Amino acid sequence: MSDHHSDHHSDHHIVPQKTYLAIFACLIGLTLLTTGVAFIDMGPFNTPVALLIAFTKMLLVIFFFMHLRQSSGLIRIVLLAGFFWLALLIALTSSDYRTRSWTPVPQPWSASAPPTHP
Amino acid sequence: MQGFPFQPEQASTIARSVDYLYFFITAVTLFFTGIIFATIFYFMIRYRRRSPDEKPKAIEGSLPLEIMWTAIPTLIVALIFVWGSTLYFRNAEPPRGSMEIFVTGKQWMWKIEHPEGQREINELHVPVGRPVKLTMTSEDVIHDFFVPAFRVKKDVNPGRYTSLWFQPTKVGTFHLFCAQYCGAFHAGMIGSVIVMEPDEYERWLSGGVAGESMEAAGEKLFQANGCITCHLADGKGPAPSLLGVYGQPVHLTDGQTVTADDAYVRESILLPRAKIVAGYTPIMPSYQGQLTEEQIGNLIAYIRLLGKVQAKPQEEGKQ
Amino acid sequence: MSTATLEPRVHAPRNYLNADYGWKSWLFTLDHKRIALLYMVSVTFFFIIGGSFAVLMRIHLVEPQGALVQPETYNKLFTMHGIVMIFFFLIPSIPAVLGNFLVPLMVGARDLAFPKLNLLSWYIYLVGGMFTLYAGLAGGVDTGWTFYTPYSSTYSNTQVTAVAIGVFITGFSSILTGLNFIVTIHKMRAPGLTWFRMPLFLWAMYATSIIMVLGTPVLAITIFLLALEHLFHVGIFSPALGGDPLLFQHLFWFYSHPAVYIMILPAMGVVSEIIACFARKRIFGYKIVAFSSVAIAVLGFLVWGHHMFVTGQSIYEGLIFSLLSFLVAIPSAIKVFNWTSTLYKGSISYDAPMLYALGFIGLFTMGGLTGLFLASLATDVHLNGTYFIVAHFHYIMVGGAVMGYLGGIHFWWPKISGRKYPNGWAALAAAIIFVGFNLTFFPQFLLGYLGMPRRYAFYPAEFQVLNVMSSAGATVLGVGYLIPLIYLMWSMRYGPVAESNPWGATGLEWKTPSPPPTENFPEIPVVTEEAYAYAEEEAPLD
Amino acid sequence: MTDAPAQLEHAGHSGHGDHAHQFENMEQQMEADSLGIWLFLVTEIMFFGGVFAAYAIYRWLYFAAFEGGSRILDIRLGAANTVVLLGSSLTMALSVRSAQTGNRKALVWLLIATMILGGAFLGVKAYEYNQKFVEHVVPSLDWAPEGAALAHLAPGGLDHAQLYFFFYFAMTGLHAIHMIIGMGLLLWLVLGARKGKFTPHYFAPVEVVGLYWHFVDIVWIFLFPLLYLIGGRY
Repeated sequence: MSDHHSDHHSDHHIVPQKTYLAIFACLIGLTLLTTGVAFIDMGPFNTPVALLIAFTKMLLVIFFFMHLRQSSGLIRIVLLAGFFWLALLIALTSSDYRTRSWTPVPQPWSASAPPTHP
Repeated sequence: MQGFPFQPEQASTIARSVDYLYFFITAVTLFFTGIIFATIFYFMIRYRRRSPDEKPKAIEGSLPLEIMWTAIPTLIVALIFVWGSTLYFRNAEPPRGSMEIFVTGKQWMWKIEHPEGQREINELHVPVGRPVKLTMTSEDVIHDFFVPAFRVKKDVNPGRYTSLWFQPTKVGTFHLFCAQYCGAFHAGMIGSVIVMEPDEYERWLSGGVAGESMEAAGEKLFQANGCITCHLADGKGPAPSLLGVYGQPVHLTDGQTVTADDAYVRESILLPRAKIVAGYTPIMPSYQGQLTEEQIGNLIAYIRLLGKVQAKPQEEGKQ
Repeated sequence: MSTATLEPRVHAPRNYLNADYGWKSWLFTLDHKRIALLYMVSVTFFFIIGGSFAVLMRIHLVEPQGALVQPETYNKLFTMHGIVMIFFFLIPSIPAVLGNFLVPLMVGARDLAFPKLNLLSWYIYLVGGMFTLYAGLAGGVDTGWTFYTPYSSTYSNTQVTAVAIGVFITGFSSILTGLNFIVTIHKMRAPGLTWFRMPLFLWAMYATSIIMVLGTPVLAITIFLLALEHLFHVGIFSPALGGDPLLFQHLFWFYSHPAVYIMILPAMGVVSEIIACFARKRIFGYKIVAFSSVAIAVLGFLVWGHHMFVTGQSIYEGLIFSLLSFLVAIPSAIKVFNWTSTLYKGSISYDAPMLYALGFIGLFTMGGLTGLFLASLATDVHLNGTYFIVAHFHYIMVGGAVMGYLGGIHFWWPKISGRKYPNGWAALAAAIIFVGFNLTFFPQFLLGYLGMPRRYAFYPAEFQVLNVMSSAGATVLGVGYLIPLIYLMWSMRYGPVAESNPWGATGLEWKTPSPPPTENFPEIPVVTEEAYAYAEEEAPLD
Repeated sequence: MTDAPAQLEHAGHSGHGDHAHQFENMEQQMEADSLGIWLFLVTEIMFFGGVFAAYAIYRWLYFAAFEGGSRILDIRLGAANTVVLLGSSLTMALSVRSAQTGNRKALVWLLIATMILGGAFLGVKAYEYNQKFVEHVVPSLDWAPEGAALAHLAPGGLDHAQLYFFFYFAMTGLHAIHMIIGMGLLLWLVLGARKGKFTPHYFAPVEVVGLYWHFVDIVWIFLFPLLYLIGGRY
């Protein structure tokens, strides 16, 4: 009961219908955008742009449809913890794959061979 | 120290350095276990309950003490970390000029192939005093090549190469264990490493059932599997020449550069379309399932040999 | 520990045990205390199963060529021993038994936040357990509890799928328990019970729940993918199509390393309660001990790669994981120092729970310090995959977690059952377990250093002496575990009736009758003092 | 992962706004419900996270194969399905609002609309799955790509392409299972709403299912670019 005062009856705030419709329009717009830019060659940036758009869409859904905007700090921390741990999992796993090839290249057959790398 | 019955034999250069660290951590362990046990016993006796309604005064804690017993362990583990990592990194790279031996793990045996062509099963003969590098792969599940007397161990994975090296310091016969659980007869996947005097090793090499050398076997495979029809030596064939390629950087169609090491050559044989050399088309078929791990090892040995032949200056746009 | 022997006590006041009778009142109960007892019976059942596998293994290893069974059978024994003990005994033991019983009592609430979810989690646990038992009866499984691919996915033709389903299902029981505890501790604390007035057991359960909630889903999806791989050979974890077996190990250890902290953190919480009570002292450095639990839970997620130093993962990755593994040693060391200092100028009595707790500190210290050998890259290369590992994690999981569990059971038994057990027998059992444990597992450190690999059904003759010592110790340990089982069951009927606070402990759970009424407290208590307010006056440290 | 915690808790006591016995008051109960469902969603993040992590690694290792596999998917169907699912999220959000305002009729119809949109999504998904069998690009069960599919997949290596399609089926399959569970929960809400179970004082089940539904939507928001848009279509 100690956390009561911080998030007092926040869930009861009613969001106007207009807001939901506007957010929906944004989401549709972003979907069309991400589909559209997939047809443009942006070199290495296609993936980051697609993920950025997806991330924006996620934030819209979380903050407006899921009412995170009206939720308590505790719930925001819980959600952040989820994303943080997911990031840990992906980062510490993929760093293995990214650095495996850094290991010194096996040396050639015998000492008489010329030096292998600059 | 050698008489101590609870120490495995020290038979490689690595073993001695690892043992020093091992003894240091043992000392740390004994020291702290001793302190904790002694303190607890002392307090248990000194502050035993003398009357049922005793009410000791409260002690909140002590920041200086907390800082002290955070800092001291931190310093000790930092030392162990640096020490252990330095050794590990030193042991990760085989010294130049190591003798190379090819090891294949298979449920439940070790197949070993010397460059000169000697093959043995569950036995590894090496000369004393020379660094030996093992290139290892598995035909089925994960195994692990473990020689306690050398303090070396490495998983042997299917589908890729791992390597380890050691320099024996003692003549003798030592245990070779599989240390990664690999199925029903995991415990039977053991063998011995036989360290010999160099001249004795030479005699062993020349005697026995020497087959053809790995390179020679690889050359035969290179012809039999049709590699030679495209990978022409003069670089004018539909596939790049392999002269002087091994160990050198290779430029790919996607702009990346990779070094032609064992892993790259292996991948190029099994998954030829994964990395295409700049200026060539992906026409090579995959040899997945058509070559055994030993045959791939032989082919790599041959390609390494080709790598030592000086490439002709006009081919391979190398900066 | 069967509940069936509980008889109606006509003259006893109404409590959670005599509130209702009949099997329905137990199987459909929503009372956290009754669910805790359901869990106690089930984890004891699985402990006996897992323990008998261990006994068979130790008998088998008396002779170098194997004294008892075929190698295939031996492989199934250690696999089933690991799976049953880890997923069906150690992980649910303290959280689901003592946690379930105590969390609402300690926070001063009438129940957990979601009682139906709590009961559901027990049923989920049972269903998972049934799948695993089925797998055991239908031929067993021989992959090792680690399920390493491609052996488990492609080469093993034992009951991998059934066990995978069992472990997958049981995971959700653990998730639901953790979720329930987090919500309860956040939202249902009694008036006045601020975070820093909470008993350290609650802090430990909170930290444990974080791991359960964040880690277990990853195990679930990994086991799910493993089952798909096993059934369809899609190649995600096997090199046939370009999959990498090491990826399985990464995902598996992302949960399974923190899982060790699911076992040890609650035991640390139990030990904090016991030490404070039997030294009549507030825990030395309370806040630091509390925070170190959370630090262990968080750091525990960052060290999984130390299981993979010799697997061919990137050596730079190894470097990072080695460093992080050393870091997690520090909060553990801090806890040990603080517990020891709590004894200083205390009033120490040697009741049975205290003996278990002190045994825990000793064994955990040894288990923790031997972890240094395995966090250090160079020494781990030699020791990885040997009996040194086996000894190390048994010191943590058995010497640590099981000692903590038994200590907790002895400490709260009067509260749980309303009866007292014979203290002399309990002290004797604690001593036998401590000695038996060290006899069993200390020789395994030496075996490991000498180079004997784990999971060997037969072994070179030179290792026999130490193996026989270990097996001899195991019989002592086995006897040690049987004694409490007997006198605790005996005490339920014949033990003297316990008053509400037999140890003179602080904490809300001792302020309500033993056993507590169904609604826990006649009136929700108001907390006005710090945890462990044993003293009437304060003294400076000198 | 199949149940929404708070929901089960309150299935028993309907209509009236009374709090469950373990809580002191309704406010405490609502806060606990809310924290419970968000924690549950975090476990779902980690559950999907495992397969996303594996995907990320293989996509990096075998980019060409993943790019080729992506080309075989029908981007129009993927985009259309995204719109359908976002629409269902809108109707879900509006139904929570109707529950808050006490508009029972709107609540029932909006929940039904959400179910219809969810059903449409699953229908399109089923059609796409069927297409994969027609093209023989189902890993392990029916793997024999030919013609145009083969041309797309060959450059990246057929084995690695099979891995891509494994991820396609595993990820969309897990997502679809979550959708089906969500539809079941929606049906349960519709039945309750028709009986007038939910009032402006007690609508936690609607809110909880809503949060779950939005979460499933978010998973798809990421699956669409990760599976359909690899390497672009230029």
